[in-house]
Amino acid sequence: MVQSRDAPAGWGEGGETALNEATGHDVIVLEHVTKRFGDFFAVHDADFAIPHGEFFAMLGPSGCGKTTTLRMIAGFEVPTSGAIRLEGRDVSRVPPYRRNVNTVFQQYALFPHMNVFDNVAFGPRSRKVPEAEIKTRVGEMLEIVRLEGFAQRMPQQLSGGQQQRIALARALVNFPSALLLDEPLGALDLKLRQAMQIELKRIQREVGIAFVFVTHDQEEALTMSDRIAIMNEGWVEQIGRPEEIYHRPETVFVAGFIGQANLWQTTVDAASGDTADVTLGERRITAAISGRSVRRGDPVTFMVRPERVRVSLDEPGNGHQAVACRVVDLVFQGPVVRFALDAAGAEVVAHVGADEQLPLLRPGDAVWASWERDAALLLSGAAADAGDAPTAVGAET
Amino acid sequence: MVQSRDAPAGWGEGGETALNEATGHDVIVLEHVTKRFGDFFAVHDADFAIPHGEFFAMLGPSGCGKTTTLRMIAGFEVPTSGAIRLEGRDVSRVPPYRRNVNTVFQQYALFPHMNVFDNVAFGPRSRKVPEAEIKTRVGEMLEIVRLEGFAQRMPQQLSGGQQQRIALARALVNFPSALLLDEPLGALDLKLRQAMQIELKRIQREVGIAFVFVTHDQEEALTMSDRIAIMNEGWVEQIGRPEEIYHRPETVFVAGFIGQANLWQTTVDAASGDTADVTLGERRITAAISGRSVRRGDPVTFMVRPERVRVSLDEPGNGHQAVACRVVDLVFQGPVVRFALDAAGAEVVAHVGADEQLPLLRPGDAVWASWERDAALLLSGAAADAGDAPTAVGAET
Amino acid sequence: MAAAVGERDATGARRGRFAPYGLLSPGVIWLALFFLVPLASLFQMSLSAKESRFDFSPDFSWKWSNYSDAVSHFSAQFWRSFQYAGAATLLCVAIGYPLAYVIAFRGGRYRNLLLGLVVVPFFTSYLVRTLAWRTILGDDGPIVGLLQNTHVLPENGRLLATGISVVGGLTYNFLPFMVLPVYVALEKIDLTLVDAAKDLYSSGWRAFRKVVLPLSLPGVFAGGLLTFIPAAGDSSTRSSWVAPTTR
Amino acid sequence: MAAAVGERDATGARRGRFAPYGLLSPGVIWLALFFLVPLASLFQMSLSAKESRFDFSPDFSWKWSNYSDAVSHFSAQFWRSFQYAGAATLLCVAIGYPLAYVIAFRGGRYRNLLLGLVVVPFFTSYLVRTLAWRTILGDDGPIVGLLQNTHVLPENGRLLATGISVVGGLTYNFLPFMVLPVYVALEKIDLTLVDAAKDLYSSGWRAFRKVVLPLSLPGVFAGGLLTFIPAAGDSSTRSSWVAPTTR
Repeated sequence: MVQSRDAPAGWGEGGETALNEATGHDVIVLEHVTKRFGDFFAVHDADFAIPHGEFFAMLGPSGCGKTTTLRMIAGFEVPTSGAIRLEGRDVSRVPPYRRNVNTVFQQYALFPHMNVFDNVAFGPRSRKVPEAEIKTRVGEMLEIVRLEGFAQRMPQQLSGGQQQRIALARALVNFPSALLLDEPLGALDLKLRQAMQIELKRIQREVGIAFVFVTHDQEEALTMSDRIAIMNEGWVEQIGRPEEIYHRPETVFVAGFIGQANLWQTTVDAASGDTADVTLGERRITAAISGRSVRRGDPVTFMVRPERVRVSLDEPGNGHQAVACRVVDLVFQGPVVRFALDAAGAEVVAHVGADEQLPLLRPGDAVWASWERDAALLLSGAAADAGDAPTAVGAET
Repeated sequence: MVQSRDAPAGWGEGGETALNEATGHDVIVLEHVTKRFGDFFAVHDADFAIPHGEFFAMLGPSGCGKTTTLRMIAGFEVPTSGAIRLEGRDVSRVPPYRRNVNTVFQQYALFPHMNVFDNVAFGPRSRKVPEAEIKTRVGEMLEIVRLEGFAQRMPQQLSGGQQQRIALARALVNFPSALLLDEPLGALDLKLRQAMQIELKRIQREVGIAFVFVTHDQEEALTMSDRIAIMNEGWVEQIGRPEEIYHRPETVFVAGFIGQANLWQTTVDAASGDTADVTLGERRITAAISGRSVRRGDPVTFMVRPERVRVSLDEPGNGHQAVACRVVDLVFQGPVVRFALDAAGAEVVAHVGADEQLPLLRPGDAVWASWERDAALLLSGAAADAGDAPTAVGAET
Repeated sequence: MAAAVGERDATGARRGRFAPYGLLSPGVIWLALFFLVPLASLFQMSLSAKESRFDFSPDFSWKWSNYSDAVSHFSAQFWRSFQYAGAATLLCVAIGYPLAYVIAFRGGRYRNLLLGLVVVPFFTSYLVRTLAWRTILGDDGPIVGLLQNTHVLPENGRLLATGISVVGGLTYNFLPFMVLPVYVALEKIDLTLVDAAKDLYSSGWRAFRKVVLPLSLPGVFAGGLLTFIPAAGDSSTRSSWVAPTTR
Repeated sequence: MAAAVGERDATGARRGRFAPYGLLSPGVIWLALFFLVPLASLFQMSLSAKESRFDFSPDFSWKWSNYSDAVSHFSAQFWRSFQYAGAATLLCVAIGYPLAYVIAFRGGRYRNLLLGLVVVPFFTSYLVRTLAWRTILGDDGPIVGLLQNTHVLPENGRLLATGISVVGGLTYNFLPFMVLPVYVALEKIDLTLVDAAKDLYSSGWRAFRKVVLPLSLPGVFAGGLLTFIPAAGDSSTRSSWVAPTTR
């Protein structure tokens, strides 16, 4: 039945297809999906949808359940409860070889005893597509991944990046409804990874189907995706566009995992709608609330990104929130100088660019740390909730 | 003889010792050291000195010769030509067990069949130090690395960071003239790496001897070192403080390897002392020369760091150098938005911070890319010399 | 890390350049002393003219006719050896491949235990094992009695000292030599290849035929050699299994 | 990547939970059929009263006295077996440890070749090997003649069928069982540990004594077991090596 649907439609190479435009809605829907291994919950109640043509990232630390989620969509794992819908059809218990999604595996999993052509032709041959059509399709796919002359090579003769592209072609040749990628760039070195990020985006635009990829690299997720789902310990913490997630994290974990953040635990002095007042040092500061709403006395975490923090000798004027600090340490990091400041016991980290003119500062000097009002955010819950994300140290950008 | 020198001095735990201050000069000197393996030159003519008490990094990509250099200092390799001096004495052909330097190995190389105490005591026992003194010294060292209670543990019972500290203690207990560290943080995960960076700096300050460490991670080298030697294909390309190397790279390779850089190949129109004129787009631009001097007609590479490039709709005023560009792509990267611009065929990358107010730009819009005069630099040689560092893509910061 | 590896390799290459053949010496000496010398001696003996097999006087005479004599006198025995060994090898594949497959892919953490169980009988002495089998399969033993009573065997049929027993004995003795290389070949197969095949619309059986089987063939081939060659040599000397009538 | 591994492990654990004992079946069946059944049969036979060793009638009678008879009649043979096996094991350590050391640490890329050379003689048939050795070491062979001529052996001395030849034969036959586990133990030792010891002021010899030797002892122990146990079983049956006078 998979065959009967895609063979005529076959999304070809020209972006969005008639099928995708016709159906319009989401290609993959997870409905309260939970996966348990024994006593261990790998995925808790994942509930989201991925529309046609979206570049969707699942991001999180090791063991957060992102790979398990991908494997459930692919069909290698069966959800303990909940349902997975693929183009509207419940496929939760359908084996992988009857689902019209294809996977690009982390180590590519090219068949070492077959040449590139046979590797790419494996899927269509399984589905008994005529050899003549297979030949055309494989040729087209090798063109899309720009490896036209490589059909007769063996996988071992290819570089990592070329193997990666063959793995892409092998998946795309089947005209899947969505492509699943498991840490697609994890096995490549830095330079190649950056080149493949651009290449992947280009191919995704060209074929126009949804790409769902799993990564633990927040920079990769920010750079490539239309939307990101941040996962932690089996829970989906937040889903949104990269800008939303970076600028308006909803949980302390997300704030610490995406980029670096100054996170101070405090309690709410007064709450009013979207904002609340807290006390930092001796100052009462008002900031927007992100995520769950809070009430007076609730523990909250005050967040401000290090690159938004200004360091100055004089107290800045209005429109800025400021705390008095002492310089603890300054470390040259290239594009920025990292200031570690001490604000009455709380550590403040500021990243100061090379073109901000600053007097020569030494450890011990008294300075003001300030930020624009819209740079600050209040997150419900204490920083300790973030587990392994200690205060003011997030993942590197 | 090693023993007779350090036993009385024994730099103890109190920072600079009498010995270091008295001798004053360099602890390690490499004099035109070359190492060949068959036809392969691992190290070409390395010629530099490391003073007492310095935190010195050797940084470079895989196979650049940095580890071979370290192993020659440690005594595991013998230089093909040139000499290595340790506190003035030529040790080029002295076996490792007769040199007063100690190494912290990449995977720590703790003896798995000995407990922590016996591991740390291994060196002093080899040198027949009395057991009573060993006991005191080991205790002191475990205190310095803050693992006092762990003497009876086996290495397998320790976490990666704890093993790292024991390896440090095992090396430092011998009061070496210098400590050599081979990718000391490579085996740790990101969070632990950041914590150990701070810890290593603290220990180095406490014991006051020279630390020489090898890394391929430019961020680590920038953050931790007093001086950095950048190596490439066996050559030492530049030695200097982190700021010098970042802001005034002397070769195209260094510019591309440390941080990210816009690198444009061009030729010199006119040269005068420290500056030279080149033509970018239709504009003649004057910039400072770094590294070898150039003459009219020489190929040069114009460099400007992406975080120094401003993007604006109007041409900026004087004091700024500017080129007209078209927006190719913009990618959200968290602290900055990465603009890929096209300046008459040359790619310009700009990193624009979140607090620089910018109108909403789309691919195709006409903009100006500008930078302050002191942000630009001319490097002799073409960007192609940089080998694997393609234009405008350096290592990530 | 990659740097360290690369540079260590360079060191290794250097060591190899300085002492390339000298390093071979322990193995070469061992081989010469305990393999080539006996082999050469045997070869010399094979070309000598002798009155009896137990006469060790060196009466060397380039007597190549010994070989033609051996072939013409013992061709039936040679042929039968090959037949027995071939049958035993096929049986070893038929039993050993599924066994190795189950251990490699379904064994989980019991893998090494299961492999150990396959090998452990071979740590008992060859003589003890043979003696035990004679008891079980002997003309008066329980199996023959049962088979005769159920008329699977004729009234005076036997199991020991028949062609079947030779093949069975060879199969039994060489099965581990088939299981181990096949296991090694299977164990090396990346299981994500099977996932990939299934992802590409292949059922489990097709994934086996197209991916697992081709990738394990080198192991089957190695196992076949390890089984066939010594089995061919052994089957002719395995007198305790062979009946007087088939000898 | 770590995530993927962790999650696959979890899958493995689940599979293990659903089919824990069933998976053991191929190994258990194999073990039962080819090891336990013969062993049980042998045990039964050992408690039976029989007129002759070749009488297979099931005359079972819990005859425990068979054991005390065996010990009292054959205690000298038992004792000699243990002595021979012990001597052979010690010889195997003395020869096998340096051999394994050289292969593991100086073998470079020839390692597997050298290991192969150690094992390859054992792919020739046991009978052929023994026959070849009889030719070389026989009373009329070249070695005995040489040794007699140089008066290392007395005029009527022999090599074959003496206690020395038994120990030599056992050593020869079981050496690979010593070399392989010692090699595996040595090969697992991280060479940077030796670098670390040298860095910590140890000479090469001290580094060997303090680091390499202690870490390889489990291999020596395993090799000793693998050598001693079958050697003890074999030495009593190795009649072709043993002289009538020592039997």
